Amino acid sequence: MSIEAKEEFRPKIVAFCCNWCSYAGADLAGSSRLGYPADVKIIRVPCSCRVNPMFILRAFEKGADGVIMCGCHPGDCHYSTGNYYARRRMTLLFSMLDYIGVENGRTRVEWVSAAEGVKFSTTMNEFVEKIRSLGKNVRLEDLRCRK
Amino acid sequence: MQRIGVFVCHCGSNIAATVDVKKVAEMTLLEPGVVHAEDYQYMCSEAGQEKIIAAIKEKNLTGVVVCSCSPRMHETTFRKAAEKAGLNPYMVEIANIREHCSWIHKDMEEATEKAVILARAAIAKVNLNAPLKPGESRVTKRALIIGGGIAGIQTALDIADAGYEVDIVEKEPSIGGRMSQLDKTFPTLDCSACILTPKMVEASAHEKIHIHTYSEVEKVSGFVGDFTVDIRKKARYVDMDKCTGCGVCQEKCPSKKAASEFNRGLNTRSAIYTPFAQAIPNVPVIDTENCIKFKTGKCGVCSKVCQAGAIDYTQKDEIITEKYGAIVVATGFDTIKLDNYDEYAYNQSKDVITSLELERIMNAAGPTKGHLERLSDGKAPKEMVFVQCVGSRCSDDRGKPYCSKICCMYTAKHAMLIRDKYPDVNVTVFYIDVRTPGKNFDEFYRRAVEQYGVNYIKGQVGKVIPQPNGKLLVQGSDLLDNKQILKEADMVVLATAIEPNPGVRKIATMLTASIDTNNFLTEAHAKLRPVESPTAGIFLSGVCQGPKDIPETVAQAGAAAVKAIGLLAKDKLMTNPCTAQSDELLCNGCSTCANVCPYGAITYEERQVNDHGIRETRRLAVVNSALCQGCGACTVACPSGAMDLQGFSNRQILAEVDAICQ
Amino acid sequence: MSKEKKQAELIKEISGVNPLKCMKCGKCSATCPAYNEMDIKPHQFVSYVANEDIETLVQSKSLWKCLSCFACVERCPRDVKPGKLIDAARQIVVRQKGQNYLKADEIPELLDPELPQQLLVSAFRRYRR
Amino acid sequence: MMKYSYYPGCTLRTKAKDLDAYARASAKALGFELEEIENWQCCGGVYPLGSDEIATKLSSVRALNEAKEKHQDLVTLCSACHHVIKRVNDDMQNVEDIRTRANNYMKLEEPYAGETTVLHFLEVLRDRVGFDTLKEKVTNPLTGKKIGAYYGCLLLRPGKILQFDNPENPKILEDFIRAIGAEPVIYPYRNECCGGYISLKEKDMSKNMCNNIMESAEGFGAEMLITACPLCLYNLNNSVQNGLPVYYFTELLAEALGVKEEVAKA
Repeated sequence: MSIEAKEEFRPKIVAFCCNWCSYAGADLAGSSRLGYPADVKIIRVPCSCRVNPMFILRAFEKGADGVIMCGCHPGDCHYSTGNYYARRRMTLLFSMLDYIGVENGRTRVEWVSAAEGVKFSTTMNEFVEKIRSLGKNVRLEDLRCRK
Repeated sequence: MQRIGVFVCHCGSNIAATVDVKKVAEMTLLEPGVVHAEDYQYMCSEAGQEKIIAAIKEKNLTGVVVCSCSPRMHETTFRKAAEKAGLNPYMVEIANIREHCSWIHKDMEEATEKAVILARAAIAKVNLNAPLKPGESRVTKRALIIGGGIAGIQTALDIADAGYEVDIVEKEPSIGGRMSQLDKTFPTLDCSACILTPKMVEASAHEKIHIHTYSEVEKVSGFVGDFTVDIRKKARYVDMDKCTGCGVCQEKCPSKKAASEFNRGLNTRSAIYTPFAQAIPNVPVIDTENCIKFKTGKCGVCSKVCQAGAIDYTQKDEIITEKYGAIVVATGFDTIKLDNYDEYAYNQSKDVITSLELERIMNAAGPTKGHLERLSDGKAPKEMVFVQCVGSRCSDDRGKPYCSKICCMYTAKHAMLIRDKYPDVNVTVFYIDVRTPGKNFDEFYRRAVEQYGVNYIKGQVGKVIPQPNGKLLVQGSDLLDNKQILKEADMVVLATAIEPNPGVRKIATMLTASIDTNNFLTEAHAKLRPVESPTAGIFLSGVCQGPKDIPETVAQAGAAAVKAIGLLAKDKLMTNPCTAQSDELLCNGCSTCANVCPYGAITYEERQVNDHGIRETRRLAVVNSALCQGCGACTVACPSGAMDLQGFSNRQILAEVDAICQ
Repeated sequence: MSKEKKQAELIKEISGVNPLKCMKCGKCSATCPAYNEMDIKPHQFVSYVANEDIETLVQSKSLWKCLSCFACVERCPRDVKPGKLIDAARQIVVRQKGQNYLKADEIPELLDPELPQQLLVSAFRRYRR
Repeated sequence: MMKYSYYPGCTLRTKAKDLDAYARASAKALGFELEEIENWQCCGGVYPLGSDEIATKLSSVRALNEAKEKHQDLVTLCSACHHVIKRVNDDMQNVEDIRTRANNYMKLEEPYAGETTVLHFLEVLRDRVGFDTLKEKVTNPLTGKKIGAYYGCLLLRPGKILQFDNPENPKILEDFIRAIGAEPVIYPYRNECCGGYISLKEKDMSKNMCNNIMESAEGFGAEMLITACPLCLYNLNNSVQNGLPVYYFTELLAEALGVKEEVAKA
């Protein structure tokens, strides 16, 4: 076994958060000092419905080990119906990913409101734990992208 | 290529204690496009902003990245600073290295590494930013208040006094809300009706205020400055214009067995009724579930006795549509149902009552005409026990996790009033903590103990045991004496937890205003924007935002009014420039985008295009940027990739993804 | 880790109770039908575990007075449930050799002809290893 | 005929034979059968609260698994057995650690994961037979009798797991009393503890508690008490002098259904 392999696996995780609920929930987790691993990096989007499945595929292609998308709770979307579109799109995308062999656990959709700092933190902790248990994502990575 | 400046904030030690800010600045200098990087203790301060302005001017910056707190906090501050320096404000991006980094990580190396990556993502985005210009939208100079309790009335009066039209929508037949049910108010013991009724009258007489009672909000569309609202005016079966409010119909109505909502079901009312004597408007409604005419077709007594001919059994619900610039939610609260707390025997004994029921019993217009008596046998009590925190501060799923805030004070009030009016009645209060922060509040509670001899026992009650002799045995603990107490009482009063009015969730959904797990509406910022919802144009007044007493409610109602006035006073609003745009060369006119747009902002036009030298007329999607709110649903739905969102374009987000996964 | 701390951790583990959730309302003690027989009261159980004073706790006669009637478990507003703590403390005692509260040779004189099996079985489970 | 797996428990084989015999006869009269599971072992009388207690939960798991293999619901009668088996079943459904370790011991072909529905005999009457149907089948209504229901602790608490009835204000036994034609007497001590196993060594404690129960029931006008628990019956009968008579609810059920005599003969 090589020395590198023994090194702790630090997954790359991209989190898409909608501006109104889940990004604010992440802020609340921060101001309440509810920690989660630094492996999670958040990208702010106006609404979960702005998340193009292409973004998620691109993340995997560039070497992400997990992608999580957070939005407002169903019925609470700032734009009324955005999260419903997002939910349907993600269901479709995830089943396709599953089909090509990217484990279901590498992607997740979670509804987090602006008041749910605790939920944001626990969700991220759980998700990182899950990705760590799944190990490195090798399925979609474009090796030409690896530095 | 952009010329980008990076500004790393220490935020005192908030960021600098966990993130090596100097290193972040250093590392970002290696990124493409970055020509300047510096760190400073407080970027949001005057001096910090000056640094940004100076750098923009000196180094001819075309883009700015500030690594600091959440953009929800200071994005506007830094954009304004950039604008001052002559840079388009939308060329500024924030890397959130406080809430999303320094505050949640402990290891300096790890946090610094993450901060660099977050900065890198922001830089990658700015590299693709383009200057944006906000549009303008008009403001309808009219406010809607949902809820006609003291919160709604106060907000309405304040907005109307500033000269704007106000509509109040109240679902009950009269305005007045919970406060109208109270007997006396703490900490000065003035009579609730005496201070509320004048405000109700003032609101109804105000030429700018229009009250819709027995009405509910049915549908809301639009956005800040320009909401369109459907209001259902439920059929009263009484003509508002003809009724003189004489009250004969209520007197003669033969159906008198309906539980009185106003008296919390402690007595009954007629089927045609006004909730209470000072009701505004003083026009009754017919409760069709209890009305004999509606149930059997026979009766019609009210119609016969009405000299004004105001009774109209054929009335139908009516929907009115109105436009508003601002909406204030003032939906208030109710007490929780006690079905989960049968150990207190509320369902088993008539002499176990809630505090709100006690208010009605103590009130001269209440079911016992103001005499303190047991509801089971009408006897005067000699021993009264109050139980605090019933359903409040419960982390199990039976009750509410929060403190209801008002119970400590109103219990001291009840205890005091009873001891004052009935000196031979002993009063015992079982409490967990006595919480009296507020002006003259603790003094008030101490008066109950010292002057009125109310017996306060630290400990909760475990069970209320009805006795065969009609008394109630209260089994509680005295934690200071380390004893279990068995106390015989004639009446037990439960300080029942309060919860937001059950209908509020539906209203929040219509308004797209966010709401927490306890059904309280969320404020835009817990400390700095306590009366605004995160949804622009929606304001919060009273208990719908969190437990409050009357002075706090009135203060907050005024604050919400000021915020609404601030909005209504504007003639035009700057709109968010981050709107969708369609590339006419890629659009094939399929209508997919229009189908997902929640605002109807996308229309189709036949237009001449020049596609690489080929001129032809095509059917193209056109976004109305005044209507577009920038959610981005259309951008993902578009099959040809023609639709994109300014400020959050596909290329920008992909650049962020790439930077993070690098 | 000190012995006391270890025992406190063990009690928390066996019972699944987090004593820090307690808000000291005293509803458990208000509810307990065996309150007057106890030297350490139900609400105090929680603070003894939180303060890791387990020695005093396991010496307490309250261990043998608790009826396991679950009234405190049912009514605790904070999900702390002192009854579970008491049971865990009792477990710690009876799992030690020779610490049975009920000795085999004292049983015959406690018996009467009506006594149901259920009683003996339960008492054995509660009082002995 | 509807068949249920049946777990009688040790006491119903010895001191509380009546409770069992009346239940079986009544079941027959109501059109269902209690099929005793084979080789059942004592449930232990008290639920082992410790999260690390596995061996003491196995007898319940065996009974539960046998019912599962027979595709039947498991019916209990004794309050203690019901309490223990229902809670162990809940553990097998929801506590992964206990489920795994119990299954490791059991070495079953198919692991048991709480598939069986556990029903108390009263729940069968309420939810399967229905009290309305029971009322129709009563041939000898106990009209005019004022009966206090004594629930005790084990059937009701913890309410979240037992899901038997509202633990602070139950009504299943009262509805049962109404169904057999008598009049229920509601008194506040009906869900207070009788002392349970404490009566072995601390007779006075149990005496006090039973006194409270009796006095409260008598005060509200009860002429007799009914219970489902042999230990409650023992404590109430033995620690109160000249108290109200206490019966198993199945005895009154058998009487109302007109099958009491045949049990007595047998």
